Amino acid sequence: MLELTGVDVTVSGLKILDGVSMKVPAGSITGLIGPNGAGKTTAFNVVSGFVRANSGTVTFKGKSINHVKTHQLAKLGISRTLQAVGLFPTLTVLENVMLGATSRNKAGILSESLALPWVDKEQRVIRQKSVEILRRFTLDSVMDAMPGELPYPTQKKVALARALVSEPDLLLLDEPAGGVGAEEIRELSALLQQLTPECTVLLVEHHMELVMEVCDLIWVLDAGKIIASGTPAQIRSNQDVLTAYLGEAEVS
Amino acid sequence: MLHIHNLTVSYGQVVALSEVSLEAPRGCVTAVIGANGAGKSTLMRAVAGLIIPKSGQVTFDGSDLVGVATDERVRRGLVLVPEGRSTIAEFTIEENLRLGGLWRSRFHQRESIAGVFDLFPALAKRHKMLASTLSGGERQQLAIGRALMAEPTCLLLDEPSLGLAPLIVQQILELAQQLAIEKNLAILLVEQNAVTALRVARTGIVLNLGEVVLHGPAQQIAANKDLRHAYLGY
Amino acid sequence: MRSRLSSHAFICIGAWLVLMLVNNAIEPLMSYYLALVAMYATAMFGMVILVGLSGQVSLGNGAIMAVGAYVFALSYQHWNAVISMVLAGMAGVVFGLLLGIVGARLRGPYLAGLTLAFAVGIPAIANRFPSILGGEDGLKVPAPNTSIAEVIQAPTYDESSLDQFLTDPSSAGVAPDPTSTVQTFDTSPLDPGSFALEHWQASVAIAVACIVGFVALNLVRGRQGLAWRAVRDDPVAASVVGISPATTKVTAFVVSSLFAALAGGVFAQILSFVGPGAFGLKLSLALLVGVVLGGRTSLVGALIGAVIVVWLPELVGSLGNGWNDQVSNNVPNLVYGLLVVAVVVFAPSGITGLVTQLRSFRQR
Amino acid sequence: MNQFLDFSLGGIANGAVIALMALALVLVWRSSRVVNFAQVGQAMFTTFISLWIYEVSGSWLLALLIAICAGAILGLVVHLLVMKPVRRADASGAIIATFGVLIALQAAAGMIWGGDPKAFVPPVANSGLEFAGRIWPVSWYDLLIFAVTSVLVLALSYVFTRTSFGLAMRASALNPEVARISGVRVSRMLILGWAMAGSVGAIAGVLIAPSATLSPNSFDLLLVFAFTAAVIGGLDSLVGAVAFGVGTGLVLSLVTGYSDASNAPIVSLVLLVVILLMKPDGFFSQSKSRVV
Repeated sequence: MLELTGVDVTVSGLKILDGVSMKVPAGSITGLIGPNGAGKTTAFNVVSGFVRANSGTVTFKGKSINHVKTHQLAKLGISRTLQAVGLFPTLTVLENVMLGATSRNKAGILSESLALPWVDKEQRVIRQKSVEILRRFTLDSVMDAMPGELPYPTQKKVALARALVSEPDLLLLDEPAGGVGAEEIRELSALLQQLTPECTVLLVEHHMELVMEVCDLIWVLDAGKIIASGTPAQIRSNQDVLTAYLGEAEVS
Repeated sequence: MLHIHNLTVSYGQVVALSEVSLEAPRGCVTAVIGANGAGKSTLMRAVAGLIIPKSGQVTFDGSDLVGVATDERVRRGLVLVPEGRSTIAEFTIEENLRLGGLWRSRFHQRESIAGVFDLFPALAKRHKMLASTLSGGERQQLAIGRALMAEPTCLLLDEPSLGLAPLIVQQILELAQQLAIEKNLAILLVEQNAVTALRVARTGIVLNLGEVVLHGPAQQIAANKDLRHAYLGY
Repeated sequence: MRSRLSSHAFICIGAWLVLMLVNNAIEPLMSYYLALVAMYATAMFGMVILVGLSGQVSLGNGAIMAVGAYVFALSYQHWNAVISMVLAGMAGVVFGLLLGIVGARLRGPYLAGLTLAFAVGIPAIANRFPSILGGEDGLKVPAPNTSIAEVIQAPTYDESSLDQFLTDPSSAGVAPDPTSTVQTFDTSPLDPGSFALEHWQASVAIAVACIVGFVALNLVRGRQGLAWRAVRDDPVAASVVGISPATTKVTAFVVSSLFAALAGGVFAQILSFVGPGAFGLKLSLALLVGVVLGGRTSLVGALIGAVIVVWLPELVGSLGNGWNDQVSNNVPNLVYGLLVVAVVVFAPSGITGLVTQLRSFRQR
Repeated sequence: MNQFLDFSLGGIANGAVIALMALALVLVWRSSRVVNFAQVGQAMFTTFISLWIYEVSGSWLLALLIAICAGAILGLVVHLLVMKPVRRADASGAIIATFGVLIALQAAAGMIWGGDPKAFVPPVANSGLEFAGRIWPVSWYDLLIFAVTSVLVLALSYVFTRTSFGLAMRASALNPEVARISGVRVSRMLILGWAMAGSVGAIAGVLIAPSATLSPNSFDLLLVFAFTAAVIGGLDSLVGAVAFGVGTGLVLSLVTGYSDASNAPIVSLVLLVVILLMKPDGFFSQSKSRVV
């Protein structure tokens, strides 16, 4: 589904990613873990077009997406969440989710400016879809609320709903469990398992319980290099990973 | 050292903290744990003077802190390390550190910087580089280092583990314990990561929906299964 | 749910009919004020989109109005008013595109400063080419003469043709075609011959404002409006959901410039003259003041702002009575300045925002 | 060639004043992340006050000192009454408010002193110096402007980069909360920043008045030029503001000399567009746009 081959990223003389090659198989939940500053977020940003690789290739469904701009990815079927939630504060929850389907819009600004009937219809369909997904996330009661009024874990759920409304083929999740409670993490874990295999998931996360539970495959990044990969069981017993990242106490 | 008595904070209609009382003695870590939205950060910000409580008292070193501005609290030795690795990205590491103790004499500043660099050798190596070049864990170290520049007697650590790798979390929390013992600091630690926090703390306080539901020795709380299920979710 | 097309068309045609009736019933002087309000409203609809929704504080729209006005005046020397308005609109789109491509890359204060330079620089161009643009003296825009009279003779008017015009994307997307403004003549109960110039100017201004208002309503209340607000709130998150921040910002410039240029064309007709003096920094500031006072993100706010900008000088002018000219001439600007500061400090969402706040307060 | 030299020297003198005004913009930007478009309005107002003092007392130095104090007070008033209450989150509101202050100040000045341009007498001869057998387009007055500008820039640069006060001020601007929890009195820093900027702007106003005339709107163009200089310099950099202030003066003087004065605003616009297209944050800017 997604493949990075020999990706190098250098920012002001510092090598942040050093020949990173990794694969995200179709239909899997793949985890990317590693210490802070290892380059996880940078790897994510390379895939989503915020950062350009100095060398190496990123391919999605066999096609290179090295030079694709961030806003074009949604159209290709890649959707992502942001670490800082990134909801639009002056838009309602429903409007936020509706914008998630932007890539499905066909109407241009000319037909928009005349509010032609088919534009209207298209918008009603998107609205319907957004309401449905909010209902599925049991968020329909806060549909008209402003994101700022909601507790942080709920905001994260809205952001996830927004990422899913476009029905992506690949979902990039940036620390979905950061700052949310144990209850929500259980919910999240169940949801992720439901998503596959229709939707492939790439997950950056520090919450090891979640990663170990849901991931089919884990890549470990340290100091810009991939140091290990494998199933959760393999990662758990990998000595390099223990010293670089997990620490003895976490495993025991 | 630090006494909080019946502290109540509300945002408009919403009550974020309700009659919270606790104390943080010198020489040990006092951990405040609880799920998200329990009011932990609100507590820290109120103690630091960044938000004004509706009622209740905070006394530090025997004197009441009502009406004392944040910067004055810092000068008296009550220093907050806020959530989210707050450093000034456009400043060099050294400038970030100097900022923490600007009102002190140059001599004292130099001495404290040397002390921080002893504690965090990774920072010393790059003291002329911008803080934006640091990793998350190093930035957290820098934030703690900046707080130490003020020669605090009481340190407020707000979620130092947020977004950090398990290994770094362990190091940072162990450092907090070490600082409390070696420098005889009072450390009030707010954490979501209850397991690790209770491991380094002497006393634990469980906060739920703005109220203290439990107050006791950290080891007891960690051992209490029912409680863990009810409030900490593991 | 009624479709947006029909409800918005209903609002605009209704507003147009009411305003035309009012226009026919009032004194020529009042008609002149009405024309000014409609003209300012046209430009301020664009400011709501640019400043309010897309969050780009621009002082350039006064300069774009100058572009529209000059293009109208030049073209009017050869062709009729309709063609001239279309050309003015097209010029607005081109300049909006240019300004937008530079401006969309900039953060707040940089953009404000760039457009400030634009507002000061563009009118200065008129002085550089006195042979074409008339220098300080400007260009005359003759009152409607035979060429208009011929169009007035066009006998038929029916509402469906307006409707059809509105739904026809080919003609309206680029520049609302003001044919209908001329057609309005036939609905006038007055004999065209006795129709005062001010009434005619007002009917042009009203028609343009209604058409522009229709387009603005569709955009603001549609997905484009959401996209503008999204990019203003958080460009990174916007690009993640598939909205291009750059394109969206430029679009706001283009649309608001189109509106501004059309307003400029109308202004040229109201003044019967185009000169650099009328399009200075003051005009740009007035547009900004208007939308801020009315409410930055609301089209109704733009209407209120337009009324304030036209009426406030008259209203507070009388306050200065009894003082010398030196004082009374400056009273309106002093009030403007202080009002803007007060609104930004105490009611950032302007008069419309204040009204909604009061209403929700009473409901509690 | 001689002509070129003359234009250049004259331009550098004008540029020094633009530089001072740009410096005032940078000071406010550094202390509160706001571009104060009312800065020239404040300067115009204090220059009127200083003209009045000069007419009453006959002392130019006293007039300058009063202008400096008035500038500081006016800066303080604008900060406390207008900018401080504006919500920090409302970035466009802050920009708009500065324009509101500009409009109000110009109207107030018009009410008090009238719209007619007034002449401002320079304290020292403002005619070309004779040296090496020819008259140069540089006067004692121009040299005074140079001296004042250089001293101010050096002093301010020293304060900002070398002293604790400068560090505290920069921290307050970049991240008020972090500054506060580090023991910095942020509100005091803001007040000082606005007052300092007001004073620097007031000096610029008094210095430029003799080479132009003084009326409520006479500094509008100066705002555009000063903004151009400050932005090209990156808004953050004192040295950048001064260097590009002088540069802008030079370019404008050459344009005016070789073609026509009315080209100056157009050239300033073109300059701004070209530079901002190449460098959206100007040169010397510290703050880079952050991703995610």
